[in-house]
Amino acid sequence: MVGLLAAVKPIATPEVVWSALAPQLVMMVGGVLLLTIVSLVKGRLGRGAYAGYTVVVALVSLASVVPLWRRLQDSKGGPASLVGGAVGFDGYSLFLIATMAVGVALAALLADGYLRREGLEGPELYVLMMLSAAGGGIMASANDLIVLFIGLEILSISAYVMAAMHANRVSSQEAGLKYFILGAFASAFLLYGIALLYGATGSTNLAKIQAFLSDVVLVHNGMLLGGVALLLVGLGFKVAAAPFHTWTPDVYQGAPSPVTAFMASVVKAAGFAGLVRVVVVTFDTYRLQWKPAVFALAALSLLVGSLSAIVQTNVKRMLAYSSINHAGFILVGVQSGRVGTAAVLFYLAAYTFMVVGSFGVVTIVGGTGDGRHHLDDYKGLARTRPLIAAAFGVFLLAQAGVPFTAGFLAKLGVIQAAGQTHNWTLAVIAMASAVISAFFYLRIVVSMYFDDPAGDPEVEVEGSPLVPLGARIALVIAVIGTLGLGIVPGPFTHLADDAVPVITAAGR
Amino acid sequence: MILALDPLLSGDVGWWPEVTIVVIKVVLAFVVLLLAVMAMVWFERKVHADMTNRIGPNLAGPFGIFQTLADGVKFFFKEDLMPNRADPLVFRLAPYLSLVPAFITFTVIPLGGRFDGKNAGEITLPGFQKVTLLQVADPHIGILLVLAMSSVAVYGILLAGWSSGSKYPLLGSVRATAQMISYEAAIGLAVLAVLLRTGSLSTNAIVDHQAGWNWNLWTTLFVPFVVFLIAITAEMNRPPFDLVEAEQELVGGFHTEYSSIRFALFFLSEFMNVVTMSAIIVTLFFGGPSGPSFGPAWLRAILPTAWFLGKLLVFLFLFVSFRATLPRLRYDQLMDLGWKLLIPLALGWFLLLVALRVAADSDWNPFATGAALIAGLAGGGLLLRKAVRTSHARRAAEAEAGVTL
Amino acid sequence: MLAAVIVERVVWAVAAMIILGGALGVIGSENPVHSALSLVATLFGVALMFVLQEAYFLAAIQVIVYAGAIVVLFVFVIMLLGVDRFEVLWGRERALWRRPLAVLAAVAITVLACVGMLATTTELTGAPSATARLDADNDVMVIGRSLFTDYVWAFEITGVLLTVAVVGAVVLSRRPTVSAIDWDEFPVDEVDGEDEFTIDEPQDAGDEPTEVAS
Amino acid sequence: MGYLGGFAVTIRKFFRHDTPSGRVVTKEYRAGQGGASDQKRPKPQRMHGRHVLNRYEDGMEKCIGCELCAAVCPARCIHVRGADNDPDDPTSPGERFGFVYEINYLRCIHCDLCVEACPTEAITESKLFEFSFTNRADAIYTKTELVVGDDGRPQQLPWEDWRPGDDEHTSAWMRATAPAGDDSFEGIVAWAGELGYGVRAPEGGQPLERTEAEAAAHAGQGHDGHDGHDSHGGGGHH
Amino acid sequence: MSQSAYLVVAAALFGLGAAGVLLRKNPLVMFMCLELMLNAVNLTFVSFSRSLNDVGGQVSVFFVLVVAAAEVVVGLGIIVAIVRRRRGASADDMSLLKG
Amino acid sequence: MLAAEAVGTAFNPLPWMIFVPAVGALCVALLPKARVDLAKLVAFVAAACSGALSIHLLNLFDRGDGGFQYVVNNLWIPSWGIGWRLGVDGISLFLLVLSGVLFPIAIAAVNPGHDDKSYYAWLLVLMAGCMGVFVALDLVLFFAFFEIVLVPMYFLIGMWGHGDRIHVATKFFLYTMFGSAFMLVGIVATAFLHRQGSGGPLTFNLVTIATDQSIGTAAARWIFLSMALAFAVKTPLFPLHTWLPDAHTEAPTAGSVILAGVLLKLGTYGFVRFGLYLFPEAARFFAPLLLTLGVVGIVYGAIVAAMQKDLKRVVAYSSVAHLGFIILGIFALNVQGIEGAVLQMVNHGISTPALFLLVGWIYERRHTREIAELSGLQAAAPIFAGVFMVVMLSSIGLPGLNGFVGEFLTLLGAFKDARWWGVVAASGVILAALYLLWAYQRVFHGPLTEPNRGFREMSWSEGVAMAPLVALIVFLGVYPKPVLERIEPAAKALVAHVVEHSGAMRPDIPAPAAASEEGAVGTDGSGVVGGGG
Repeated sequence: MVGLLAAVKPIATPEVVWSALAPQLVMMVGGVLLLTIVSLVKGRLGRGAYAGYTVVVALVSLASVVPLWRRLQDSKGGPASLVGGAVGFDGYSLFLIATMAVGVALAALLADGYLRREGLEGPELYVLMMLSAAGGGIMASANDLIVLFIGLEILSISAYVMAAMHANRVSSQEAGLKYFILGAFASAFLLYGIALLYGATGSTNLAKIQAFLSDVVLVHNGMLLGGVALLLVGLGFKVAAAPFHTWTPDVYQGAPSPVTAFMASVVKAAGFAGLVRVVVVTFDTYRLQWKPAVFALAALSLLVGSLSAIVQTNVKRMLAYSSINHAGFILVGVQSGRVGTAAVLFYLAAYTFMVVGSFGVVTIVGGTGDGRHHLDDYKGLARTRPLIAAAFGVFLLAQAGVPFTAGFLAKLGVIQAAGQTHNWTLAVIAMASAVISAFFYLRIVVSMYFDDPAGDPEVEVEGSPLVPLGARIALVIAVIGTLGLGIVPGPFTHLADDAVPVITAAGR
Repeated sequence: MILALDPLLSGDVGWWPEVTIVVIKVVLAFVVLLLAVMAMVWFERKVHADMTNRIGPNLAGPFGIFQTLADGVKFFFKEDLMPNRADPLVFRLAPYLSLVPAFITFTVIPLGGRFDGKNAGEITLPGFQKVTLLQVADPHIGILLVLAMSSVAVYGILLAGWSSGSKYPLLGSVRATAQMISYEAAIGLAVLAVLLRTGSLSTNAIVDHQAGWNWNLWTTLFVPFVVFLIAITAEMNRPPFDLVEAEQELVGGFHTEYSSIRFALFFLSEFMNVVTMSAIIVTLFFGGPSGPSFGPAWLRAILPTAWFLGKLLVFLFLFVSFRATLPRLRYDQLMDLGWKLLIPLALGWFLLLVALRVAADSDWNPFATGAALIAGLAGGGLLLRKAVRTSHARRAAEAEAGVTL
Repeated sequence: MLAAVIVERVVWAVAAMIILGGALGVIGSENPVHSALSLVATLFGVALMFVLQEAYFLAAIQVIVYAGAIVVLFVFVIMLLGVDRFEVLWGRERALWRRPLAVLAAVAITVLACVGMLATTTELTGAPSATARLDADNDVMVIGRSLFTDYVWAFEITGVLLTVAVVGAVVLSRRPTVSAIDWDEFPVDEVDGEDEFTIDEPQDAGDEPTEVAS
Repeated sequence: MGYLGGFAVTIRKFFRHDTPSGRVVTKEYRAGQGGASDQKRPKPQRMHGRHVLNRYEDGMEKCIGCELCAAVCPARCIHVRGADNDPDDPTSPGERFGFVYEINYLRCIHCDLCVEACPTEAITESKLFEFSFTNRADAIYTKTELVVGDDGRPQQLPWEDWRPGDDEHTSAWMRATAPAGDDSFEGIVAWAGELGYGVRAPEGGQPLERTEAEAAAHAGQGHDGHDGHDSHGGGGHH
Repeated sequence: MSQSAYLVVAAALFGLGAAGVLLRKNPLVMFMCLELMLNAVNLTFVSFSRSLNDVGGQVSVFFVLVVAAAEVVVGLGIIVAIVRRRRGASADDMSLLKG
Repeated sequence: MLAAEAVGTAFNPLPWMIFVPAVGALCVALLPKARVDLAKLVAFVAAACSGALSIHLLNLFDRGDGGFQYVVNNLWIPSWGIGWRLGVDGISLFLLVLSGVLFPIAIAAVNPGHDDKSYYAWLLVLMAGCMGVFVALDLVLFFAFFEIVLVPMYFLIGMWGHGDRIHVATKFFLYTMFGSAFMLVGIVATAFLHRQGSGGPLTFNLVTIATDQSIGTAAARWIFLSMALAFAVKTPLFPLHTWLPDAHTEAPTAGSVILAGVLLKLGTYGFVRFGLYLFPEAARFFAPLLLTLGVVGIVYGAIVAAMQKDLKRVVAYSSVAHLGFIILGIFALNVQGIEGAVLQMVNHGISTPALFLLVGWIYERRHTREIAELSGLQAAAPIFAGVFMVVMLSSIGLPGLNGFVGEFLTLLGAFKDARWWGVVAASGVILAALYLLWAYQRVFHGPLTEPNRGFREMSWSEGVAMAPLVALIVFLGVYPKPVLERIEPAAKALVAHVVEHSGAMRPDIPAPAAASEEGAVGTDGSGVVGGGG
């Protein structure tokens, strides 16, 4: 012990290719920078400045994806693993990061008007959004289970806080609490799964695990399968797949609406990012074992999501159940294994627009106090606010899967994926649930279009919800995205097809 | 395996001698510590009295030296009270939780042995012809053990306050918890600076590394020591950071409801903490038992211990003079000091040391590096200051606007 | 060496008892502070098992972080809020069928995990990493080296995680600026436990004079 | 260097006790053990010590058992029960007298509110604080112990450290102004004569605060103001 | 001594923690049960680390500790916010009464 | 043989027939609030342009060619093999023309009453969707158009309907969506099984898949079932017809017109194009089932229609019966049957909308459709009664009017290859005469009761709207050749395709392929199909 110091050899730290990490780093640095600026500037910046800043950061992150994508598709480039094998640099991660950046930008635009309306301070909300999205990006690009887990925690912890952010609504804080407890519960399962996988394979690095599994045939694979099962449980919680969905309605309902939009888009995308990369890609060799489990998750989510939503009268809650239903659809893609990843990616991209738009409308209609979410509150919206009603109609119909919207092609994509693996049962269940869910989307449409406003129409117009500029922009973008992905989907499906998840060992 | 904490045990000593030696060392250490604590109580009272124009204990024994003993006897025979609302189990448990960590910390402190760069504190046992250390154990994570125990020490106070089922103790213990947790960070950061120099967590190795006047005090450029000293004072809830028991506000704080031997245990643990923490300071920054060695063999054998005790005494005196001199801080001042001064300072200094180390390794110009670093640190400090001021200004504005609740 | 084995067995047994007893204490105590204390016991038991397995560094870190920070925070919050004498803080009374179900689930998890691991661990098949072997005497160094090579990315993003936690804590602990606006926002039957969430003022605040036990 | 200046002071004091009087402030007064100065320091004028129950000049008890003192006591340490006087042999003038009067000194905080509350000046506080007991029962002073003796002086219980002259400062001297708090009563006697003391002189005004003992000791020196030695020393940290 | 002994303890601890989360209603205790679960994971990691003679497991424990700390900070923050909010509301009621 | 060949003409009207109404819809939707009065004009112009294009197409159409003409073959979603593939043949030609004629008429004839802008916008979207369905040659594109028509129809019923419109609109939407949901699975399955069977790339090209016929028999039967379900709902085939009377009753008049005239044809057209063409063997296999359902529909529709008290419901149930005939014709699986079915589609698309228009006008005048409340209208409005008479007789199938030609051909086909069904179906003709004449008698004859005294005679604008329909009724009844000669090559080609790929012409002769299938119980004419692959 005497000569310890002398015995210390200099450590060869792994090389860091900063440029390849740019999308995540932009989000991280953007968040921390905002925090710093806010703490230094004595006078209040305009609240809009925060949202604008966040949008800019998200766009920069998005823009930084472009050259990386080019580099990736270049013949000399190609997927690689960075920072000592901890980060997977592939099209899949870039695609998801871009999707999440869009989600952040839209949610930030929504949040601006919301914070003004509710009289909340809020640079922290944007900070957390950016950091959370950075966590999502880390998850999407994780090449190591531990990195995945930490990314997940960054994502989730920010989300817990954001859900509990509305200091004047107890329901918001209760949502945060519920989300936190169940989220942490899920994390524990995930972590135990990671531990078991580590024990079974000797590493937490996905590339090493994959190599190990391809080299060795395990005689006793109980531990490995247990690990995968626990991973499924943990990530199932995150993506709100039944039967691990119980938190979703309460949390979605209680959380501030823009945050709900964020959770439904970014958090869900990140959860699926992890699910696909770990379960689908890494444990591809064990697909015969995990597929039935994912099948059950998907089928349950589809049915529970759609059936439970029918009886809801609270629109936010209904949308929460619908998000469970959508999780089921995406799980159909997951269940198809590697062939389904493109469909999953396309679905996530499409869903981002649809769901952010939907919750954007919910944000606006919710009114001060964020409490007007009953179906009756939407009565006659088409009279009082025709454009909002029209936008909401587009989002709802898109979620129902009406053609020429993003939702239809997203559903078609996962059904195709299921078809490719000849899993017709799941496809049929999915479509059946689509019909069921169409019912409750239509209920909202009925409220908006076919019912007369609850009170005097003139008064309603007076007191009708204000649409702040940010939300307006967000809704327009979301409508364009929803319809654009439905009418001109070619480029995006192409991107999704190119965004192949690849697990690369550290050497490359 | 787990007993490989002492060179003695790594040899082929055998099963029973092993246990015997360990037990003997533990008992010895305990006795020494208790004696030291008794002396410390007397020392504190006497010195404090002298500093405030008083006499101090002077009746029990010469110069009142047996005062502690007398007090102990008195405590022992006093009636033991427990409030009705107390949580009996925890109420009884708390004093021990407070005492044990203080003692465990002491076990990793090298009390003697020669540290001259050649033999790292090993002494040869007279009868055995075996080599051992003059410390109960030398785990290679020694300093972590110290930190662990200092963080566990919170429990005694916390639970004592809570379990009393009374207001003042609860307030005192809540204060204590916040205070101790806050200052632990500063302690850790200050210790990191030492570890950076030493490259080992073992207390023995740390002392050994300081042999030959190579004290961490100056190799870490003083600042960590200052931070550590202040933080450790707060960690022990010593004045001027004794808000935990602020008599004027809290009627004694967490131990208000304690009496008799249980109170004595708290009393004991507090002074034990003073002794052990002084010893830690000596170990970390002042080379522990190392020092000039001269004279005949017997003198050489006891000199290190003497050096150690001498250094220890300096710090004991320092702590007493703190108490005699400094007025108690207000609670927000306490927190501000910890969070806004000590922690940033310790962190910044640590970064500075790291950077200097890197610069030395990579053969950069040390002056340029140092200048750049100091500029960077100053910039960071200014930013922090600005942020703090901004926040104060905002709070003031909010208060003016009447935003309450 | 036999002695070492015996020591390990004995210590293992003691640690296991502490761990599981503590865990039962956490679940079973009515008083959250007792739960927290049981938790500390479990944590120490786990630290003991770490020591048994020569993970000294982790044992120390476990005590510092868990016992020294996390559980202290728990107890601190319990005291700060004065919520230490009653059980119902949140959530409605769980349906009765959930209790056996929960126990069943827990037992299932345990048994499955045990079976899975017992069936496998006798011939642990993992491929140990060639670069980072354990070294009980230098575990700090080995872990540190690993942290800055294989796990450097995880290490770095841990910084983000902590930032998030700090920002979150600050945001949450900020006092609300406006009064409540939605006490009746949701019908009672829609949100779990909305109506059950009642926090009584602590009954034991010491308004009554303390009687001296005699 | 402001912080370190304090250290200079304490360190200097550590080596040299340089009070204005040139001595340590501690006074040793161990009875009969011959300390440096076996005497107590004079108590501050308004010090609150243990209570006494006073009697009128004619020997009647002042206490009428109204229980106002018990009602006002924040520590709830006073227990009073009144009873009707025997018309033939009254204990106090008027209808009722304090039949039971107990003070629990384990709880008493010597706040003096009982004295303020008393309508008849029956309960007052002496300057005695050196009383300790070895069992809890002794801590409860009953009427037997509290009522002044036939000479009008407090009873000296075995565990109490009375010194000559201590028992002279027992009556309601500490009342700063008139009972109504109106300083227009200053200098006007507002209380009846007491057993052993007769009718006392009126209390001095605020600027003239001075105990009789001090007045005697420092006669002719004018007022020396506040000398601040309200502490009684003591070394223990706790 | 076989590593499986440790693993079994860990599994039992995990099960107990999970049961606690499901059984208890007090969120504070639920958090504690979550900590139990995380500790079980830690124990599992360390055991595997030893039997694989690989430091990765121990490093993972390190990260789990950090995550646990972060989680607790936020979770307790939420609880504090909730309780404070409730109290604040009752304070409002009182000020209403004062008129 | 039915291979798509791009006809190299400079101008291809097919995409424009879709785009023009779509753009028109956008224009109407974007009209400023102040100029709502322009909405009807813009809508009519857009619809009429599209309609004109369809009539122009009639002219351009190469009548001798049985294959697809004016084929557009662009990729829409390249990576999924989905294309923007359009084309027209004899079967879809007249349905296109029908749409092109009916929509302008519907727009011109009826005013919505409120929310004009959205009303016309939705109508134009509906038109674009219908046009798209009839020209789509890509499975997904077809499905997309097939589904998209739900949305405008849903809003039309829901916003401008009567009575329990919300319930009915939702019922309509869910019913049809329920059917098409399975069709989507079927379509995906078709594409993947085709890829698997043919080894080619993934494609949803109808012609390629139909030509290759590479899907296994059993799978094809399942897929056929899934698609048949969608079409059966849309058609509507007994017993999935329950949405139809409700929808007809509660829909606004224009909605009923379009619903009866065009939308119901989507189902029958789907049977022809995607049932027979894609899965000839399965179609042949399931023919008895569908024949039976069709015949049951004929009889049941007629009987129920006879018992209706609401005039509009009478017409609605008559639709059920008529569509039964169309199904009968289609699944007779011979040239006459199919020709007749297509012609009957056109006929039904002319006469039923005309009836709905007339009923709608009655409702506008009297605000009731109760047969019991109407009486002696002939006295009050003889021209109106006359027009009603003509249209009604066409619906009955009186020789000399168009209905006769279609029904005759259909029954001819049925007698040829599915005799017993034909026999039962023939009784439907009699029943149709029964209920329609009875209704006519009750409404127009009898005493002119007081409330009906003020019944207004047909106005000029109504007459202008009605004139082309009546003219067509008479023209097609007298001289159906121009229509039949364009249908015939396509029908022949289709029948040849079916014969080639199902192994036999007659359903009562088991095909070799079907015989080898396990569980393929022979159909003995009892109408019960056992097993099924």
